Amino acid sequence: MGVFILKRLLSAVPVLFMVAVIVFLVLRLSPGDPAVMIAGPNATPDQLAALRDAMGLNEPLLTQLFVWLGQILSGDFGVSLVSGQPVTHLIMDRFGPTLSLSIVTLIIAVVVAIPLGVVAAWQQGKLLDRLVMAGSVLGFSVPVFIIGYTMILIFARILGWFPVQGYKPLSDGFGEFAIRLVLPAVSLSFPYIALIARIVRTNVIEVMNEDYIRTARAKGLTERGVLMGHALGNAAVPIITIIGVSIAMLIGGVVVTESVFNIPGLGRLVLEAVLARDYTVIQSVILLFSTIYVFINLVVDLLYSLFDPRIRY
Amino acid sequence: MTDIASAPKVVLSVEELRVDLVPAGEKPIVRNINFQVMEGETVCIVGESGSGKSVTSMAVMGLLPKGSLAVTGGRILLDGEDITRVSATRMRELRAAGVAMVFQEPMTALNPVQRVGEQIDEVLRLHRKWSSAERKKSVLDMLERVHLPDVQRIYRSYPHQLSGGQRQRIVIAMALILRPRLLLADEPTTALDVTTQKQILRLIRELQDEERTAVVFVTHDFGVVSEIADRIVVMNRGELVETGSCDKILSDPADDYTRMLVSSVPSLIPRCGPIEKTPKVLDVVGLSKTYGKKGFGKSGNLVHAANGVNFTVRKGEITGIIGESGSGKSTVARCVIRLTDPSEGAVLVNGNDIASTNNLKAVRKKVQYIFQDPYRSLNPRRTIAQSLMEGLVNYGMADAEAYAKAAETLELVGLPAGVMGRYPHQFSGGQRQRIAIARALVMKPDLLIADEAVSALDVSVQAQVLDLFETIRKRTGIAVLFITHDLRVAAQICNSIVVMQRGQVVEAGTAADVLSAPQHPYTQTLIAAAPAPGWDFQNFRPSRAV
Amino acid sequence: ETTVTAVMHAPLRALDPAISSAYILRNYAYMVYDTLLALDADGNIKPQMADWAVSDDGLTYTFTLRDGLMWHDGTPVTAEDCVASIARWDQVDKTGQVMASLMNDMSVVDDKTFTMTFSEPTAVVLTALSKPSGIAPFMMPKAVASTPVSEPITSSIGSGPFKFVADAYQPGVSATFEKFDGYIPRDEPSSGLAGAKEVLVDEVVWTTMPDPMTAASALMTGEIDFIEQLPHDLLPLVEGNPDFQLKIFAKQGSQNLARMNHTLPPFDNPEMRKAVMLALGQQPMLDAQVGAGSEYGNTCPAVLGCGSAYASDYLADEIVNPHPEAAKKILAEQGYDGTPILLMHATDLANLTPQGPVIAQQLRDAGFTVDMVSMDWASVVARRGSKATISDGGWNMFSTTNVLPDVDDPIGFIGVAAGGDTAWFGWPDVPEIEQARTDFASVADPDEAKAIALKIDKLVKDNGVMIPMGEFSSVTVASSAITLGVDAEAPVFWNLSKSE
Amino acid sequence: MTTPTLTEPSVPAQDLPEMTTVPETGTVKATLRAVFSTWAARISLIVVVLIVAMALLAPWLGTQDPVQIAPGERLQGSSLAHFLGTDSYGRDVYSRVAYGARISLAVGAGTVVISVLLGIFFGVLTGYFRWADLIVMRFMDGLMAIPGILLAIALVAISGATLTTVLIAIAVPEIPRVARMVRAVILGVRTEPYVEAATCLGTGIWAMVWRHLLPSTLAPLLVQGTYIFASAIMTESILSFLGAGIPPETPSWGNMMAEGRVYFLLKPELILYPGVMVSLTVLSVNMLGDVLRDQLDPRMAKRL
Ligand SMILES: Nc1ncnc2c1ncn2[C@@H]1O[C@H](COP(=O)(O)OP(=O)(O)OP(=O)(O)O)[C@@H](O)[C@H]1O
Ligand SMILES: Nc1ncnc2c1ncn2[C@@H]1O[C@H](COP(=O)(O)OP(=O)(O)OP(=O)(O)O)[C@@H](O)[C@H]1O
Ligand SMILES: [Mg+2]
Ligand SMILES: [Mg+2]
Repeated sequence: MGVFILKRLLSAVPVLFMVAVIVFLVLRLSPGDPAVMIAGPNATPDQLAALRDAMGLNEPLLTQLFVWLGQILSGDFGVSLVSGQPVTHLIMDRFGPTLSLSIVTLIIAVVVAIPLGVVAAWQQGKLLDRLVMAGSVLGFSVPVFIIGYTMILIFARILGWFPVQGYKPLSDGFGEFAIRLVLPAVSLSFPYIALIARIVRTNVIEVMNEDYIRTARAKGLTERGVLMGHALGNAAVPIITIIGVSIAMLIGGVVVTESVFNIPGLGRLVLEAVLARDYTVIQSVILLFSTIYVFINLVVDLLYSLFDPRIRY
Repeated sequence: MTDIASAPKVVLSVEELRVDLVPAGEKPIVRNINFQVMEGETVCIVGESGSGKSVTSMAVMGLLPKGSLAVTGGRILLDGEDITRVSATRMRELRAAGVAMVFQEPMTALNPVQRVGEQIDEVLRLHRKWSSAERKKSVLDMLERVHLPDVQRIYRSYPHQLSGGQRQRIVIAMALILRPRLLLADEPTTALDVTTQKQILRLIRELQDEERTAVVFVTHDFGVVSEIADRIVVMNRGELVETGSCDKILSDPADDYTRMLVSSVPSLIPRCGPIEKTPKVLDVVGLSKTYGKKGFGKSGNLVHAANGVNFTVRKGEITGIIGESGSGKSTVARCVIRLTDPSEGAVLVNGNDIASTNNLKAVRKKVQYIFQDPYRSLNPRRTIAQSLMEGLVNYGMADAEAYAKAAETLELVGLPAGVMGRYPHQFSGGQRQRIAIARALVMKPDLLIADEAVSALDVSVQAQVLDLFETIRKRTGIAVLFITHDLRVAAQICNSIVVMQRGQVVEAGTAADVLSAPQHPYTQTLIAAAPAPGWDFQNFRPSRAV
Repeated sequence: ETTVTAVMHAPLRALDPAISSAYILRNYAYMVYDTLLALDADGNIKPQMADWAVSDDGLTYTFTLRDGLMWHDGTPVTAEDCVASIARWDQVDKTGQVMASLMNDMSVVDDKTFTMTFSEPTAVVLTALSKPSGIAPFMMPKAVASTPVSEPITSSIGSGPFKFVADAYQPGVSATFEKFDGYIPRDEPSSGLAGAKEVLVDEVVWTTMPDPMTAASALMTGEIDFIEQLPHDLLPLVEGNPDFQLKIFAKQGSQNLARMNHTLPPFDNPEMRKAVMLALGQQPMLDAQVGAGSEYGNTCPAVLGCGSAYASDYLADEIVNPHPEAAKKILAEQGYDGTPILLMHATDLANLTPQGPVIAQQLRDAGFTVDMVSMDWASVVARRGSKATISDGGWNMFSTTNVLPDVDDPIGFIGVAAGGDTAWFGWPDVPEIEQARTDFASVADPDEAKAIALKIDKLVKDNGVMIPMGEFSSVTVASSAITLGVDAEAPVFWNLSKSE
Repeated sequence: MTTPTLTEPSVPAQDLPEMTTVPETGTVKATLRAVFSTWAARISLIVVVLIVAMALLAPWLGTQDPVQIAPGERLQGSSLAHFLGTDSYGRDVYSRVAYGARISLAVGAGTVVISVLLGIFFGVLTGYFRWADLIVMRFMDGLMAIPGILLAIALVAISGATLTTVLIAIAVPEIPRVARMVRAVILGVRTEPYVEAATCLGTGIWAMVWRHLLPSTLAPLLVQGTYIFASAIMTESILSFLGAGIPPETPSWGNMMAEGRVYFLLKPELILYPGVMVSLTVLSVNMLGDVLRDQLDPRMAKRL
């Protein structure tokens, strides 16, 4: 297992290297640069040139790439070209909100989707199943921002149960923290509930045709016992896979939710950075996302062996 | 076989049972089934695949798939209680406690992600209000009783860590732990090799004697039947054909169908003589195959699947390879057609070594392979015509000509050319295997490799397919490498036999020599383990040769 | 403890008011820094940190700092600090550069006094030092002000009425200001940016809300107190509700402008520029931006703004109303061959988004073929700097907005500059305009100045240097608990109070 | 059934009783029959056909120029002139919904086509030709590791907001997902006896891929395809929301919803109309996908 983890971590290196190069090139190929954005409309060409020089943007592309890669390897992510703050500092600042939002969303999605999927599988072909499945299709055919607005309207404006927006770190108290995350997490979880519930249903149905399910029934287990005790555990691998995929997708999905609910997270940071061409920030955040992605994949693979003893590394 | 001392008590009584599709089809799936099982008695249900054996036993368990099958008539009395009328809760109580079932596939009957001990424990948890220590003790006792070694370790093992035989014992332990009145065993040994099968059969009998459990044993293997049955129920196409004592059915079947079925069981007596004068089509010299990963930290798990194997097949000869599961039979066969690259040795086909050639296309024109599973060896999305023509077209034949050839060959194996437009799932297992054979024959190969080509088939169908091989060999003079684990089958059609154990050839010779006078101890155990060696089914009498 | 939470129009991400003309930086600077001079509500120049005296020959200005000025770190404000601050600022600001070009010397006399000496008599020094917007001259400690302009400052020590809470600062998310107890307001009543800057709350928090819908909802649930600019289409949500007040700060209005590239065909041809001017009309643009017939939009033919002293009616009808037929006629005369006009359209800024489609539609109505290219503002900014041909990444036309305080000054307003290569994007080359602007810088007499300004207005229109596309005002919405402060060129938080 | 005419009957011909009753699967006719066998499927098919017709026939459905703006008539309710009212530029909402079908279907279908074709290519490459696995899959992993939305925003920033760019931007992140799935299926199928049987019959690489490997990816591709279809339409909307979508001039359901969001409280129809169209489309495409999947999945056929 140790060897496996080591191998996986090593194999992540070329992946991350590629991400770094792709992102670097994509950014440098895009029109606009941070100097123009910062200097504003009245800047003279001299000022621009000076600014570009100060930012190191006048170096040849390849030099810039290697300088950047070298910095990363030495753990230096540079400073934001726009705000002048260290990128590490900016990311640390924004990481908490995104992490909390993602985790809470995922928990909600999993907690809701699995029972829904199991119930749908159990009632396969019946009305309840049809409803759950139609609902799940709708779940990914309504844009996140519209779900968000609707939640705000109902639960914040009309019922007044939750605040409209904002984020408080856990250090401000659990209540403060939780109450602000409910609406964003619930609205963000819709498409993931839909996705996960579908996968759960398909796989549980598949597993329910297996011989050992018949064995379980022959023991005198109730249908519920069969579903929860035997079917779900065996459907775990594809379910974990889709949860892993969901996390990867979440990273993109948070941008919108963070905007709608005014959560100061990484998604917004990187979006604003793109619009301002704040290269150092974009590069570092995307590299961070990719690292997380690689890490999640590793965790998913390790989880496989937890849920399925046949899988050993 | 067992003598029943006191007045025998009826445990199970099936009366006029009828099972129908939901919604009802044209004809009930199972109808007019009547039989009784006494305490301590073993009743075998036999019949071809699809005859309704499983459906009948499922009905007794109350486990008919909801929404597709249902009992629509008759009664099933378990100790006088009609289980077709009891509530779902009562039925759950009865399961395991009153009636327990052992399923066919030991590989799949256990939940792969739970420790086997816990799976047995679950039965007790459901039906007994015991403390966990009591339960654990009881489970371990049970594991001992089914003769499992090192029960503590087994208790903690996952199914994939156990062998097939061990898993089947676990399933039996699970069925018996509550001392049920009735044990239903649906083909419990079909997937096991003969040696393991023999042990399991003995085990069931042993336990039955202790507990006086009534046993319903579903099988299509007459060898097994002849060994364990007190009485036999014969089914055909959902109907009960005949019931009677074991002796009566085997030696004097009343019904034509029963006669046909019993006489289809191949004899253990070798029928074919050796072939010597013809040229060698295949000559395997010192063939070895080692599986396993090279690379760091991996050298430990090398598998020597084949090790210095030598044998020949001559024109017009059928050479059998026998041996228990995992002995390397398929590996050798795959090396011969280069589906697997041999690690060492030479494979001479018509005198040319193909072990290292790169021109596989030329090899494959001369050698053809028939796979064990006729369903999976045909692409479900392609018509029979497409499958049959594939090889010919690959070697450049025009479509029309290939079609004609395919039709001709299909008729050779006894199927009408009119079915060429159909898909594999529209055929029965035996028909599919004929198609697979036709697909190989259409290439006019010099050598045909049949890897367990009849193992998945019913005895009656098996008999037909074996006949087909025989006929083809006679007509085309083809050389056949015939792999099987069934000694009866080998005895039926092989001219010579190679016995393999753990990748090595332990004995080789003419069929008559190997089967009638085995030299190697392994061959001897193999033959001793074959069920009912002493009965000549084809002639409804004890065999005289052994 | 009273806290006012305000949603500003843009996130605060940098802290150097001299390096960028972003309005949010200017607003930040008004919180933290103070200016030497300031404009009052009527546009008169008033002393703020300093009073001034002019020598009789009009060549030397002496500035004297008032008493009690203190940096946020507690040290007193000195003349040296101010000289360093001006020296940094006059390198980057247009008006500042004009001032610097006329200045011979700037020197410290004593702790509270410094002088500026000019080569010729000029009033530009007062206009420059009281400049309310664009890059305004804010005073900083010498240590900070001696940072080169190419290097953004990160300190936030000023002498303004609010202290920046650096610990609570999250770039792009929120900025917190607390009352600076050491600030001594002037005695005169507050007027515009001049007079007393009295801080009546303890803390002001600026947050950014990327989504205006969310901001509106948060205002309605009382989570925030103040929205600097609520999109006009959302106003019906709060209009007529006694819990909220709507306020227009007249001086903070904006002007739309369309700009053509004078170096590329077809707009190297003045007749074609004329055709565009005729084709475009202001009302549809305003309708799309602030609502059909809304009171928040005003058509205005003046290049330098209708509220300014230099409002002009020249060519009013041609500028304000669309004349597609007249434009078509010109196109026919000039033999326009249907080559597409490449119009750049920014899609990520609320005020700019409607401009592209409206301009495109009007040009099409007048017979132009338009290739509208949608992109983000950063790409517009990058591409508009290109003088290449269209196929090599050049452009024909773009549009943007400027706040009114930036357009009413013919020197500072870059949109009227016409010095060819040195002019703003589009590079119009009209030497008369440049001459007029130089003249304007050196006249002291208001009437004379006005005459020059009107001449500039006419030249700009005649030459198609830029096309004014109407003025609109942003609407500030606040909870009724807030008593809003003065109407100034920037949103300011002094003299603003909140009742519990 | 015809009686077999055997020249030399070697084995008694099998009677094939059950054959006539087994429904055929896999053929076009059978598929169509299955599609029309349930109400839900029938309705879905009708909806899809109607929407496609709407897209194709948009100019002839009593629509106006969807790009023509009239800011003076913005945000009007239903009237004879504009029967679904007008949007914030005074454009006719009905016409935009109708023309929007073109763009949205193009985005959905285009993304599916691009990502599925390239996904199949890379999936087969890595699944069947193991040497390619190491290199190509690292590349795919890298692509997958970049958050899709951000990649899309960056691509749109580079090449400008055009339909093609947006399409590519949405499709590129899907390619590795499809490739992974195809690869997994092929890894499973390549050891199936029927593939080995084909090998024994001398079937070459390309014939093998075409005849035996690709068909088994069809069913899972259908499911994934319908999902990609839906998520492409969603992503397009989100890109518009973030200001990096299809040019606002061009009508698509996605950017109509994004543009209409400001009027969520004041004029929710602006979101509702395109929203309903999206949901209807996604729902019916999914439904059809499921039905077709059942038709293509041999396991379903076996269960009969
Ligand atoms: N769930 C079901 N739905 C419909 N038909 C079924 C179902 N299960 C079994 N059948 C049908 O019932 C008949 C009897 O099947 P059954 O499984 O009892 O055969 P069997 O005698 O056990 O055969 P085998 O030896 O192959 O196990 C078959 O024709 C089969 O197709
Ligand atoms: N691809 C493979 N990789 C590693 N080990 C293998 C592989 N294929 C077979 N083996 C091992 O080689 C040995 C011989 O296998 P083989 O399939 O030839 O046995 P067999 O005699 O055909 O058995 P059966 O009767 O079960 O088909 C077994 O131990 C098996 O586990
Ligand atoms: Mg059965
Ligand atoms: Mg084998």
